Order: sequence, then structure tokens, then C-alpha cells
Amino acid sequence: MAQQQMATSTATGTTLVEVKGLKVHFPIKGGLFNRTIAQVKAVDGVDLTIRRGETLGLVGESGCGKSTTGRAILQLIKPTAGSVKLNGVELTKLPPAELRKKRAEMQMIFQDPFGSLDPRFTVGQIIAEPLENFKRGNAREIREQVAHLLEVVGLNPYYVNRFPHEFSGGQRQRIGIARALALRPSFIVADEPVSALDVSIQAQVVNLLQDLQAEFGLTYLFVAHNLSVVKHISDRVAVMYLGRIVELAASEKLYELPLHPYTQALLSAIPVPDPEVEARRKRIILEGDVPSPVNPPPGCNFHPRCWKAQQICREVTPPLEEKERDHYVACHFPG
Amino acid sequence: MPENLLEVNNLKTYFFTRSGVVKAVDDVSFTMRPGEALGVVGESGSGKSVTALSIIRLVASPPGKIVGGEILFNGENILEKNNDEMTELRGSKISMVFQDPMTSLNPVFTIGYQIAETVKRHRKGISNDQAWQRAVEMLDLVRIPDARRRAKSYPHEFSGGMRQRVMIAIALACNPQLLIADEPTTALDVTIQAQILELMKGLAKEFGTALMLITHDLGVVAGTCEHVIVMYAGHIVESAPVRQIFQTPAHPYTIGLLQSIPRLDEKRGTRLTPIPGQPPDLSREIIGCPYAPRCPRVQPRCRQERPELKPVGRGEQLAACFYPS
Amino acid sequence: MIQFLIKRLIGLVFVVIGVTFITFIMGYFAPGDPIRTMLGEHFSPQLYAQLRHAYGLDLPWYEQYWNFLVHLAHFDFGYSFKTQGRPVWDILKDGVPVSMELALWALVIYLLIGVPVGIISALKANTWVDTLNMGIMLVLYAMPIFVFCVLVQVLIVFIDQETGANWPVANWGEPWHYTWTDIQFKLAPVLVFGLAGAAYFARITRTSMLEVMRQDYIRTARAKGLPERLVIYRHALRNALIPLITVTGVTLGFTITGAFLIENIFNIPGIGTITVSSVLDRDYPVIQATAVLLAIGVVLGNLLADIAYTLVDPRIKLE
Amino acid sequence: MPETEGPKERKPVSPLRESLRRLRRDTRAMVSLGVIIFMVLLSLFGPFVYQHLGGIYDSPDNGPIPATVYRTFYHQELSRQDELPSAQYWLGTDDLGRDILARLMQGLLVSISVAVLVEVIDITMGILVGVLAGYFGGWIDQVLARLTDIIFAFPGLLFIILLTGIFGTWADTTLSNVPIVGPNGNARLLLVSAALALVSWPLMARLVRGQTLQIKEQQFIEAARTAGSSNFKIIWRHIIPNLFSIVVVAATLDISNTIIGEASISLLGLGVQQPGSSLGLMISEASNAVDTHPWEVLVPSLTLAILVLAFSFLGDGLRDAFDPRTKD
Amino acid sequence: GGGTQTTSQQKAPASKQVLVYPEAGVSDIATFDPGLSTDLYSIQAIDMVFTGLVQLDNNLTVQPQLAASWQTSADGLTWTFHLKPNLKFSDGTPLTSADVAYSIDRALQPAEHSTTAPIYLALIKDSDLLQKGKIKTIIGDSIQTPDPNTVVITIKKKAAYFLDALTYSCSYVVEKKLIDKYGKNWTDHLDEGGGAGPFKVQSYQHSKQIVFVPNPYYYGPKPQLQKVIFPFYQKIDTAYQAYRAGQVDIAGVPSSYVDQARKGNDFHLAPQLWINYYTMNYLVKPFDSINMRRAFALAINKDEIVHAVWKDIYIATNHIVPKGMPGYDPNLKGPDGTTSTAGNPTMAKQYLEAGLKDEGLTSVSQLPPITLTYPSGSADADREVAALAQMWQRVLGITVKVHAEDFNKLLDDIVAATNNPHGLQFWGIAWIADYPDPQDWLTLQFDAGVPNNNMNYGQNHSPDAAQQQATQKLMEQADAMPNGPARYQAYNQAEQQLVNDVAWLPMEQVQAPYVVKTYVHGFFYNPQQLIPPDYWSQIYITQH
Ligand SMILES: Nc1ncnc2c1ncn2[C@@H]1O[C@H](COP(=O)(O)OP(=O)(O)OP(=O)(O)O)[C@@H](O)[C@H]1O
Ligand SMILES: Nc1ncnc2c1ncn2[C@@H]1O[C@H](COP(=O)(O)OP(=O)(O)OP(=O)(O)O)[C@@H](O)[C@H]1O
Ligand SMILES: [Mg+2]
Ligand SMILES: [Mg+2]
Repeated sequence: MAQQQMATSTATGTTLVEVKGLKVHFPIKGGLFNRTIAQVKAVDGVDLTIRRGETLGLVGESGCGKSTTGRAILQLIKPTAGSVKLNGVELTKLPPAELRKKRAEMQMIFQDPFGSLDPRFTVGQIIAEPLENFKRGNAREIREQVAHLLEVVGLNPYYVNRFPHEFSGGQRQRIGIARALALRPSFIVADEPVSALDVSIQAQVVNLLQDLQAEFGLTYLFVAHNLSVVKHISDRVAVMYLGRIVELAASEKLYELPLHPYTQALLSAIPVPDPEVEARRKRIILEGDVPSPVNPPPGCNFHPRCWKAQQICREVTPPLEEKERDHYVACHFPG
Repeated sequence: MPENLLEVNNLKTYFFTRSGVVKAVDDVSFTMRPGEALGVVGESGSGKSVTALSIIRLVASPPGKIVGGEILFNGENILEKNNDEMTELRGSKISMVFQDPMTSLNPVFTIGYQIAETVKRHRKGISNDQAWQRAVEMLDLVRIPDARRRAKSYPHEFSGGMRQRVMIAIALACNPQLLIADEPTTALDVTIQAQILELMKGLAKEFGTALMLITHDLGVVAGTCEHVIVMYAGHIVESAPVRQIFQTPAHPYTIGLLQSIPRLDEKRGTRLTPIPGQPPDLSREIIGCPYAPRCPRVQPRCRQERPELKPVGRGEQLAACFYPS
Repeated sequence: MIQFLIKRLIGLVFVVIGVTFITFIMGYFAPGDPIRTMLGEHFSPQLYAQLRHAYGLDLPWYEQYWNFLVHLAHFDFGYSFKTQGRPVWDILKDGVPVSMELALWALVIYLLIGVPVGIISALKANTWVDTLNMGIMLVLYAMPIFVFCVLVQVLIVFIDQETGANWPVANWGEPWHYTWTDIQFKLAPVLVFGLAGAAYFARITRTSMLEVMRQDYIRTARAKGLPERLVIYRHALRNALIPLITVTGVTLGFTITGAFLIENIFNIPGIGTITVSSVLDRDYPVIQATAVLLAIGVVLGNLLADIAYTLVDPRIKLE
Repeated sequence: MPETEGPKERKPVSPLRESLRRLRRDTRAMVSLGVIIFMVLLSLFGPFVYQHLGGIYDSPDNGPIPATVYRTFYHQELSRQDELPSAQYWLGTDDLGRDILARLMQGLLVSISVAVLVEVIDITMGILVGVLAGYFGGWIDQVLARLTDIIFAFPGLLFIILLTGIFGTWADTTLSNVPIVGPNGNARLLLVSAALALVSWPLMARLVRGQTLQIKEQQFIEAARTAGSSNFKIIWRHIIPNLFSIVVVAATLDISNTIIGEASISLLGLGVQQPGSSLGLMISEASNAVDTHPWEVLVPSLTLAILVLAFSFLGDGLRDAFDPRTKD
Repeated sequence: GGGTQTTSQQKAPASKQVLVYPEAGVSDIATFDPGLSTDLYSIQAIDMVFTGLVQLDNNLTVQPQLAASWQTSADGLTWTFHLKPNLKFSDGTPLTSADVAYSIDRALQPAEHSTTAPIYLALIKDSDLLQKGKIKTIIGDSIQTPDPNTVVITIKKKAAYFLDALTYSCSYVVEKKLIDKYGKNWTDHLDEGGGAGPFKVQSYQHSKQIVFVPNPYYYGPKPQLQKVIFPFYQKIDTAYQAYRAGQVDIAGVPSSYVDQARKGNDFHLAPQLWINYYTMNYLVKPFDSINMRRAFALAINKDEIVHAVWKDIYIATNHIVPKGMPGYDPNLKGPDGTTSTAGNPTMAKQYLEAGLKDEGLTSVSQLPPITLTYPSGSADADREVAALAQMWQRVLGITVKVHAEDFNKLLDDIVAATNNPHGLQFWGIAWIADYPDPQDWLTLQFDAGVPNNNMNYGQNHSPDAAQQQATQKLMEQADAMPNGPARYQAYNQAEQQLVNDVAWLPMEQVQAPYVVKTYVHGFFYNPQQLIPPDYWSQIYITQH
């Protein structure tokens, strides 16, 4: 039912990205001969629609598959199953040359700011690379754009000829952001783009992302752990748990009235920049073993740690259903 | 026995690069008591990581070099220790969680091995099996699911947050006296973050571990630290007990920082208020207060003279500003 | 894995056929003629024609090649043209173990000397230690091996004459036996061979260690309090191994065909001399056999290297 | 000295200029470069200078002859064999009474040309094959790897015999106009170089492939793909520069192999012909006189060693200079 | 070891009677089968173990070996050999005339693939039919065994050199039993018998060494040595070093060590039946002119070359038939009419003038390019050729391009030069006697239609072709003459004619320099570098 609902929203034409049944399983190899001994079900059936011009926040436990989802959407890892459509074009079946052209429209800010920068490239070369690839101007124009982008992300344009290893963690992350913005793509997967930034720069970058969105109608899939930032920037927020989406709603709604117990636990743990509040607050402490994506528990993934769990939770996997208007949740006992 | 576990005096760490000398840490002093949790916040690129690396003496050299100051750990100057003495200290008495968990793990060894190795190094006479047990235990402790099996995984098979937790596990494996954690929870979701911070606090209680927590998440600072220092352009600009920082920030930079935080209770569509302007280039000579070009309350004096860290307001609060609020 | 091995086996067949075919064609067109060579200066056209027929060399090339393949399938390399009484197989059987022994010990020296020297050079990069290390290694490497061998022999002769010792100037002991006499025979050639080639390993180690030593995980290893020795040999070296494995794999493959010059000068009954002289004598059955052997060696060496890659670096996948 | 101007006013230094500046400051590399330049100049212009420095020599065999005769690499004074250095023969004479210095200069010219020619092909082929195999993997890797294996296993000597046998005469007539190597009767050397190059690249290819396997798994490759870089560009800009050090090391080491290899082939009569000279040939000709006339083998061996050292250290210097992470 | 050796003539005890006699220059003998042997190394080993009906002594005269005596029929076509009594193989099996017949027949069988038997035994009637497979055997046909002690061989034409040819190892007697038992591999089992020579094989490790011990059934004088070891040395340089270190008893001296070694009392020179020569193609310009050929021959100073290149080891020569051969002509003159080997630049220039005229040219610059091709792989040869080129340049003003060629390719090219005006122009190579008869040096090289006449002597268009053909006739006549002065005189006359014609440009006769430890008594090389079977009894080790 929920599936249908989501499908209809695609038909309205406002959908930019449509992900259906996305699965990414990694083989775990072992033994002398590198046999596959198990599968990590990093992403195990994710359905998402991202509307044009919106920011979809993606939060969830560390290791639940957020980065993998992002990379699979951008076809940086081959999904095990499922379909990804960008602007109605099926990406998973696109020939490499076509896909390469599509890359101008979709970009990624990598979670690992250092590893994703070629140590032999200067900052200038790194940021210029996408511009050159898609012939956005001549050498001088590109140089100017690079300088501009550096300024935009709060780096001194004088740094163009420095190499990544000469920067601090936050500075590296901004290089990655500048690269992703360079092409003015319509869709950006931002994998923890501000996690290493100090709050002031973070504010600057968040503002920038929002400005760009307003100006060019950009669409973001915004992965982050800082729930205040997510709330601030997202129109809707999806909560992931162990390879699946467990709740999806407009951000205000989600923060006000989380329906899934995991979301509730998550929100209760948000640290507040006020020692007084922090000293008084109560958190929902999740008990029980953290389940493994290698052999996820039967039924609802979350049941071993859920305080509301019943027999049905151990047996039946709850589907993602619209429990309230535009508020989807995968739980037998929401609320 | 000295009262302070760590005493950093006038530390200066510079990078001698082709485009000039980068004064990443310039005259930094602070102290830490056993069991204390010290928060370090500040501008990105202000020298937090370099300060931390200086304490454990792992600044990339060349080009980096500690050019001045002293670092007293348990009363002994770390800068005068030889390599063997340092290796004894590292990992057992002082350990560190590096900022970049993605590249800080050796790609060719299993996670479990990398933890067990530390244990084996510092616990004399422990068997391989016991070390491995301890590694699995540590993984469990940092909430890696299915620890027994995942201990045999390689770093590239872990998510960012999982790697970060592995780094924490390594650092905690030997119950150090001083734990330097450089943005240890950036890749962690809040529930796990809370648990990890809880874990660290637990250690402080149990073993008297002092925690130097470098972070951008002021919420984390608020919930975890007793004392906070704020860094800007290689200097400490403010140092205060955690409550005072949040309630009566003295330095304009600190104030700017607090104002840029997005709040959960704000209305949608409001804009964040970052500090305007650019941080200074540390490879150039800075005259006067480094924050002067961006400071809303700047006076002519600020452009000529560098303010010293001086007590402001009540008690232990210090700020490097001629005109603190 | 099984699939991988099967793929490689097919690859091996492909390589063997490729090599033998190219060799065959080259031999077919190369100037010089085996029968001609056998007859030497006693050439007579009738005898020539007779012998060509006797050896089946008057058949069209594809039939000759086909016959060769049919025999190859039965691991039958036929008889050498030059040493009439001996099956090629017999020649190989005697020579290959000796050549392999020599080359394997040399490999041990490459690894035992080349790798540590390379590491030291990397750690002291661009200091006088590095320059000296590399200087010595490179001079040994650049000095043609025949000069090196002769120098060593002259030295041995000198020692023998002066001291009345009877250290052997040349020859090889029992293959794979290590009594004192055997060791006496084997020591000099192995050392010469090993030292002459160690520079390759030293240089490769140096450069690849330099890359690795500045990675973040080296800093982590130090932060754990590991002594520098472990940081280097455990954490850095393992990451620097890929190119070393490549060269080792290739070297392993080549152990099979021997080292002509050193075997020649030290009079070692390996396969090296035969490999070279068979070409000069146009002894095609032997040329083909050595090519097949080398093909097997190379494919196996590279196979081992590929497997070793995955063992050393889990990020690298087979296939 | 306090600087007042802001960072923006100062012009950023370009990385290339920066690298060159670093190279210039590397004494070891600069000395090496100097040695190489010296050797090249020596081989090109040395003979002219040398032949105009000597006077007339009254030869018992040949009558009075000027230095332009007795200081050529081919002139023999049969009454002046195996001499040590003298005013007439600065580096002495070989076992036929030929001027060692003259032969050395000629030999250097031949050896350096061959080495450069072979290395260019070696590097190009090695990188091409190795990168393609390592980067694309799959059947491309299979085919290329097996191709490499075939070249590895194939009897290079036979190939050289075939090549010179078939094209030797053609080379003698056609290639003798090629500068440097051609006119001295060494036209076949070009064939030999080509053949040496053809059999030399597999090791390079394997090294490159191994390294590529490692590099391509790094995240910046994924990032480059996201940036819309084509495979070609990823290889060209991201992989090949990261192969620099291993390629330089392997190539510099190959230089000495090539020079010696050329000698062995020349000794079989397939390369340099009498009375021509090459470093390797000089060494091998004198090698059986190590005991009796060590000088004759020492001179070319030492020259070769110095050449290899210089190339290696220059290689190291280049590597360091172009690696952003090395110290200043 | 030790620098000085004290030697007496006193014989050492039996346990010390071991001779280490390296085979230097090969990694293994090519074959141990007498029927297949072509090279010195194989023959040296084979001669230890096998013997033939007749063999050469140290003076290269034919001596009875297995045969005690022989007669020739009146027409000279039937040879009857009587064997010595009670001959036995080294395993004790009796050796009879049937074995002799079997051995010769076997060597000629096409399946044996022998390259020598068809040449050396070509005189035997029907041997060509057997070779071509037209008949299955010649036993009972041209080889008869009327009784166990008598062998009768019929030959095709009257030839004085038949006995000489019979001394070659392809007619040595081999044991049928062993060959039947082991087939092609029989030579790996020579410790079980096989031959009737002075030694038998104790062990044979391929590529390593052969150990011989005396054959108890040997019919001749028994060797005194208790053991002879033939270790293989791939390089003569290595063997020489081993000699210096005291690890072998005999060694050839590499040229770079000759000056040093010559000073010792263990140094010897063995003159070889071996001539290095150059030759010019009579069909290719400018060597179709006898004057040109002579100019080239006289422009060179062989003495200087022998001194400078060969360290005076070789002997400069104008001869085709080398010194030490029966029929050697001490009075032979060079093309300049003297016995000098120093060349004659003046005459050379005169001949050049004449030669240019013959060619219709006015200056040397109009000459076609001249390329001298020679076998690659020998540094000494390289040096000689370089020296020659300089001499031609100096004396004649002609630039000769020298070109080292892979030996096999060279042989191909040489064969292709026959009757080929576009063939090889000028080349250098060597000839070593197969058997000590001038026929081997003259008829076999220069007669019409013989395989070695690649320079096209006699069969060309030069004005003196008729004269050359007369020389060819003369040689053929000499072949058929009975051995004696008249025959040699005919050969001498032919040889002088060939030399005048510059059919060959002989350079030097090779001498083998070698060293033998002074405690090895009685050891020396004959001109074939062989030790005759019966002579082994005189070699022993003295106290040292
Ligand atoms: N190897 C280096 N060479 C040159 N400059 C360097 C090097 N490493 C760090 N720096 C400079 O030192 C300064 C301080 O860096 P540091 O890593 O301590 O910053 P940080 O406070 O940790 O910032 P972040 O919060 O972004 O991690 C930065 O301006 C950086 O550019
Ligand atoms: N290459 C791989 N091989 C095997 N397992 C992998 C691989 N990459 C990721 N995984 C596993 O997939 C799961 C999801 O990883 P992913 O990186 O998507 O998590 P994440 O949600 O981004 O977490 P974080 O917030 O910590 O970055 C993890 O359990 C991880 O261990
Ligand atoms: Mg992630
Ligand atoms: Mg930092």
C-alpha cells in the first residue's frame, strides 16, 4: 500500500531520484583460497524517492548502510539488486559512457575526506577535475571558478597549489565539498559533509548548500549524524536501521513525533550544547546486542533491542507503511 | 606526585613548508588533572590536531617540528624523552584516537589483529589468544555488532563509524592515563556516540583516565567535559570551565561559535549565522589579535598588539582579548 | 578459487601454445638450419636431404607443428638434434633441478640482503647511508656478471695458491645436498648471483617503503607504542610488498631456465648453457622444451604472485 | 620581517616550478644529472676534442700519423698493445693497440643510445599493458597477462637472430643513415634494440599491474569517477603519476641490463660489429683479461657503474621532487 | 696446490694413479656413440672406450688395432682384415668379425642418423644404397665375414686413403648385445660393456663428468692409471683457473693467459691439423680477378697478426696442407714466390693495379663494396679481422667491411655461395683434418662438385678457369695413386697451384697451447689432440 503511494508521487513528476528494492551485499571472504564465507547485507531492500529540490536527510546507526546506499545510488558500487532512476533514467543499466555523462548531474561528497583526494593533485587540480571533464570553460575560466569555489567553502584561494596532506581535517572536507559543487549538479549525495567542520564553518557550508538549493533547485541526500544539522537542512528525514529504512517523514514531524522506537531512542540521545540541559536530560538507553548485518535477526531487525517487542516482531518483518499522512514507518507498534 | 597529569607550556609547533613556515601551534599552554575531561574546540585548521599530535610526539616530521615549549607528563618533559621511552608511553599511558579513521587503520591487517597487537605490546606475558579475546571484548565494548566475527574483517570492510570505533578500541585497550581523542565521534550516530562517551567517562572513573576531547560538537562538549579550551589560529583564545563557556563566553570568537550552532528548537527556514570572513593564513606573520579582522568589536589596539590569555570574570575563566564581554 | 585455478590452467595452455607457436614460426624462418648445423663443414646435399627427411623437417610447417603438439600432449619433447642419444626430457631432468637450486638460493639472498638494505635506505633516504647503500648495491648490479664471476674465481685461485686450501674454483655439488663439500661448491656462485641481483630488490623495496612510510596507519602503529622495528617490518613492509611479490614471482618463474653466464663460468651443470646453446645450434626440440618449461615457470610464478597479492593486501581480489 | 600584505596578493607557486626548484636543491640528483650530461657530451664531442689535442706519432707500423688517426676508436697500433695510460693514450690501449678512451667515447654513445631507445619502449609498453591489465581486470587482464607471459617465456635470442637474419641486410643499407648509431656500421643495432625492447617490457608490465591493482582500490579513484573522469583520464592523471616511482626504479635498473644485453648480443655478432665499440662490448672483450690486464675491464665497467648510479640517483631525485609529500 | 712443485720420476702408488683430464669447452659430450661422433670432445671420450680395426699412432701413421694385419686385392677394391686373437669386450664377451661387420653396417644405417659414416665410409660399396634405404644391409654384400677372425670389405674405387678413413671413430666396434638391450640409450650403460678399448666407463654423469677405469679385458698394453676422470668445463677459462688452483691436471690455455703460462715448465704446444683461412668467391666481383685475390693475399702481414692477435701461439702459414700431415710440402711458396708470411706490400700494390685493369676500373674507389664475413663468438677472431681490415686499408687503400655472422647462418651462406654470383663474397673459416691424408685437404675442398668448393674454384668464367680445372684433374689422379712419394708429389703440385691461385688465403696453422702438471708423466697431445689407445700404458703419475 505504502509502496503504491510512493509510486504515485513519482507520477507527479516532481521526483528526481527513485530507488526501488535496492540491495547491496558484500561477500566476506576468508580462508586460504578466499572463499566467500558470508554476506554482509549492508543495504537490504531500500525504497526511496527524493523529490526535485528537496533535501532528504538520511540518519541511522553507524554501519547501517547509509554510505553504501549513497554510493549505490550513484553507481559507485554495483547494487546487488534493485533499480535506481535519476530523472526517470534507469542508472543501473546504463552503459558506462552514458553513465559518465550523467555524472555531471549527480555528485558525491565523500565521508572520507582524505582518502578521496589524490595525494598527487593540488587542491586546484582536484577541484578543476570535474570542470575539465565536462568542459566548463577554458583554462582561465576554470581557474577562476576554482578560486571562487574555494572562497565559497571558506578556503583561502591562495591555497590552490597546496596538496591535500597539508590541510587539516576540516579543510580537506571543504575541498571535497568544493569539488562536488563545481559542476552545479542537480543531485548531490552528501555523506557527512560537515562532520569535521567547526560549527562556524559548518554554518557557512550549510548556508551555502541551502543557498545553492534555493538558487538552482539542487537536491540533496544528506547523510549525517548531527541530528540538529539534519533537522535544520532537511525537508524530509529517513531513518535507517540495519540496511533498511524504518521511518520516513517530514523533518518537523519526525522530530516532533517519532513513531519508530529506534527513532525515538535516537532523538533522545541528541546532545545539547548546554551543560545544564545535558546534566538533567534522560536518554532512552538501548539495551541488548547490536545485531549484525551478516545475519540480521528474523522479523523486525530492531526487535532484540526494542522495549515494545512482541512475538510478532520476532517473526514478521514490518513493511514500511504510511501511518500518518506522509509519515512512513516500519513498525508493528508505532507511536 | 605532581597534581597535574599533563602540563603544556608555551608549546610551539611549526611546519616548514615550501610556501613558508606554518605556525600551526603558537604558544599554547594548558594543564590537565587525572580523570579530567578537557574539551578542545575551535576553528577548523586552528591547530587542535597538531597540539594533540605534539603531545604524543607524532607530528609528521619533516616538515613539522616542535620548536619550543615543554610538555610535562607526570612531571617529566616528554620532549626530552628518547624514542624508546616514547614507545613505552604511547599506547599504554598516552593513547590517541586520530581524526581520520579511514586512513589510520592498516589496510592489510584484520581489525582484531590491530587491536590485539596493542594489547600484546603493553601487557607483558599475555598470550596471543588472550590478546585476541581482549580485542573482541573491546570491539564489543565499542558496540561493533557480531564482534567475534567482525574482528576478522579488514578495515575496508567497515563503515566509517565502525572504523572510528575501532580506533577508539585500540586507544582504550590498555586503559591509558591520558586519552587524546581527536574528533572521535564524528562518524557515529548519536546513540552510539552517547555510549562511547559514557564508556570514556567510565574509564575516567575507574582508572583515572584523563580525556582530551577535540570536537566540533558543542553538545558533546557540554555533556562530557569539565573544562574547555577554544583555539583560534594556533592560539588558545579562551579557556574556561564548561558552564562558563556556554553561559558567559568571554571571547568574541567563542560567542560567534556558539551563535553558529543550529538549534533543534528553531523554526525551519531560519538561516544559520556563521562568523563572517576568513581565518588567517598561518604561514604569514600575524600582527595583533589573529581574530581582529573578523571581530565585530575590533579596536585599533587589536590590530597592533597580541592579547595575552588573562583571567576574565570569575574563577578559572581565561580569555585572550583586550575587550572581553 | 577453483574457477580461478581453472582459468589459469586454460591460460597456461594458451601461453604454452602461444610460445611454442611463435618459437616454431621463428625457428622456421630464422636463418640457420639444424641439419646444416649438424653436418657442419661436411655438408653434402644428399645427406642433408636424407637427414631432413629422417627428422621430419621436410614436412609442411603446420604438420611439423601439429606433430610437436601431439607429442607435447604426452609430455614427449623428442630427442635433441645435437646430442643424439638423449631425449630432451632427460637433459631437462638433470639440468633443471640444479638451475632451480642456484636461482632459489640467489632469490634467498635477494630477499635477505636486498630487502633489508632497501628498508634501511628508505628510512635514511637521501642521507649518506642511503647513498652508500645504494651505491654499493648498484655497482654490484651494474658490474657485468661475467666480470664479477671471473674476479671471484681469480680470488679463489689466489687463495688456493697462497694457502694451499682446495676451495673449488668451479662446479656444483650434489643438487639439494648440503654437506660441507657441497657448500664449498655452491657458496661462491650463489653469493655472486645473489649479490649481483640484490640491487633490484633493494631499490624496489626502498621506493615502495618510501611510499608507505608516510601513510597515516604508520602513525597509528607508532601511536600504539610499537617499537620502530615492528612498525617497519610488520606494518610498513607488508604494505610495500606488492612490487616485491611481483619481482619474486617473476624471478621464481625464471629459476627454471637457469642463468646462462653464471652457470657457464662456474661450470654449473644447469640448464642455462643448454638454453642458450640450443638457440645457437638451432636445436629446436630443446628450444621448444625450454620455452615450454619457461612458460610453465612464468605462469606459475605469476600465479603465485597473484595469490600472494591477495594474501598480502585483502583489498585486492582475484579474477 | 613583518609582512603586511594579505595572502591573496602573493602569487601562488606552481607545483611544476616548485618541483624543479626542489630538484635543483637536491645535490645528489644534480651531481647525477651533471654526470649524465657530461657523459653525453663526452660521447658526442669528446672524440673531436681528443683528436685535436695530440701530436704526430711516428708509428713503427704505420709511419708518422696524426692524432686524428691514432686516436680513433678503430685504429690499431699492433706494437702498442695492452698499455696503461700515457700522454698519447690517456686511458691506455686495449689488446689490439686501440685507444681505450676513444673506444670508450664511441662505446658510450652507442650504449646510451641503445639504453634510451630500449627504455622508452620498455616504459611505454610496460605502462600501457600493465595499467590496462590492472585497471580493467577481467578478460582484458587475462589476455594481457597471458600475452605478457608469452613474451616472458619466448626465446628472445632466437627472435634477435631471426630479426637480424631477415632484416640485417636491409638495415645495413637503409638504416646506416640514421644519426649516431647508423654510420658506424651499427645499423643492426637498431634492430637489436628493438628486439631487446620487445622482450624487456614484461617485467615492467607486471610491476605496473601489481601497483595498479593497489591504487585502483583507493577512494580517490572512486572520487575521480564521480567527478566524471573517463577511464582514460583516471589512468592518465591518477594512476600513472602514482606509478612514477616504481617505473623510474625499474627503468633505471634496466639500463644496465640493456647495456650488458646488447654486449652479449654483439658478441654473437648480431649487434655492434668490429671495429665498432660499445660499453658492454668493451667489458666483455676485456673480461677474460681481468686477471692479466685488469685496467682494460676496469675502465668501461666503472663507466657503466657510474652511468647506472647517475641514472638511479637522478631517478630518485625526480621522484622526490615530483612527490608532493617529500620534505623540502 | 702450492706455487712450486717438487717432482721426481718415481711412480706414485696405485691409489694416486688418478688423472683429472677436463673436457673444457663443452657442458657435456655430444654423443658417446662412435657412429654419431663429429667433434673432438666426443671422440676423446669415445677413444677411451672403443677401438677400430686400424688406428693412428702419435705420428699419425695407420697402425693395426683390432686387426692384426690386412691385405688388398690386386685391383685395390677388396680389403681383407685379420683380427687379433681372443678379443673381448669390456664385459668379457668375445669380439668377432661379426661384431666388426655389425658396427660398420650399423653406422651406415639410415636410422642411425649418422652424419659422418656416410662420408668416411662412402668408399664402401653399396653404402649409398644402404643410406638411401634401397637395401637393408651391406653385411654379406660389401662386408663379408668368412670366419670369426676375418673381415672382408669391398670398396667402390681404388683409394689410398681408405685405411685413413677407416681410422675415424664411426667404424669403431660396438657391442650389439648392449645396443639391443637399451636401444637409443645404450651409451648411458657403458659401465656394462660396449667397447673393447683400454678403458671402460665406471660412471657417466651427464653434464658433470665421466670416470674411466682400465678395461681388464683389453688386448693391448694395459694402462697404468687406475682412474681417468673427464670433468666437463663449459669454459676453457674456468678449466684453466681450476688447473691453477690444482683441481685438474691438464688444461688448455686461454689466449689472455698465454704470455703468463708460457714461462712455466708445464706449458706445451700441440700443433694441430687445423688451418684458419679466408677465401674469396671466384664468381663475385672483384675476386673473379686473380690479381685482385693476390693483392689481398699479399697486403697482409700474417706474422704481425700471429704475434699481435695470437700471441705467437699459432703459426703463420701459406699452406693448405698443414705441417705434420703426411704429404706436407716444406718448399711451398706463397703467391709472391717466397716462403715469407710477412706479406709483400709492393707486389700487393702491383697486383692491385693489374686487378683494377682486369675489372676495367681506374681507382679503388670504383670497386664494389667488399664485405668480409666471419663466424661470430670469438673475440680473437674479431681482433684478427679488425687487424686485417686495417692492413688492407693501409696497403691497398680499400675499405673492407667486416661482418661477424652467426656460425650456422654463415654455413648456410657459404653453401649458398656455390655457383652463385650473388652469394657470399669473402669469408673466413677453418678446416680441421678428418684423417691425415692430403685428399682431405685438397680434393675434398677444391674438386669439381665437392660440397666444400663454395668459392667456385674451377667452375667459373675467369680466363684461367681451364688451368684450375687441370689442377682438379691432378688431385683426382693423386687420390687413386698408391701411397708413396709420387702421390704426395702430385698433391704438392696441386697445392702450389691452388696457393698461387689464392683458392684459399691460408692465415695460420693452429697450435693448441696447454699445460700439464709436471707430475703427469708421458702425457702429450698428438696433432689430433688424442691419445692413441696403446699409448695410455705409458702415462702415469709420479710422486709429488
Ligand atoms: N603537513 C603539514 N604541512 C603544512 N601545514 C600543515 C600540515 N599539517 C597541518 N598543517 C596546517 O596546520 C594547521 C593546523 O592543523 P590542524 O590539523 O591542527 O587543525 P585542526 O585544528 O585539527 O583542524 P580541523 O578541525 O579541521 O581538524 C592547519 O592550518 C594546516 O593547514
Ligand atoms: N567493501 C565492503 N566489504 C564488506 N563489508 C562492507 C564493505 N563496505 C561496507 N561494508 C559493511 O556494510 C555495512 C554498511 O556500511 P556503510 O559504510 O554503508 O555504513 P554507514 O551507514 O555509512 O556507517 P557510518 O555512519 O559509520 O559511515 C557495514 O556493516 C560495513 O561493515
Ligand atoms: Mg558512512
Ligand atoms: Mg584536526
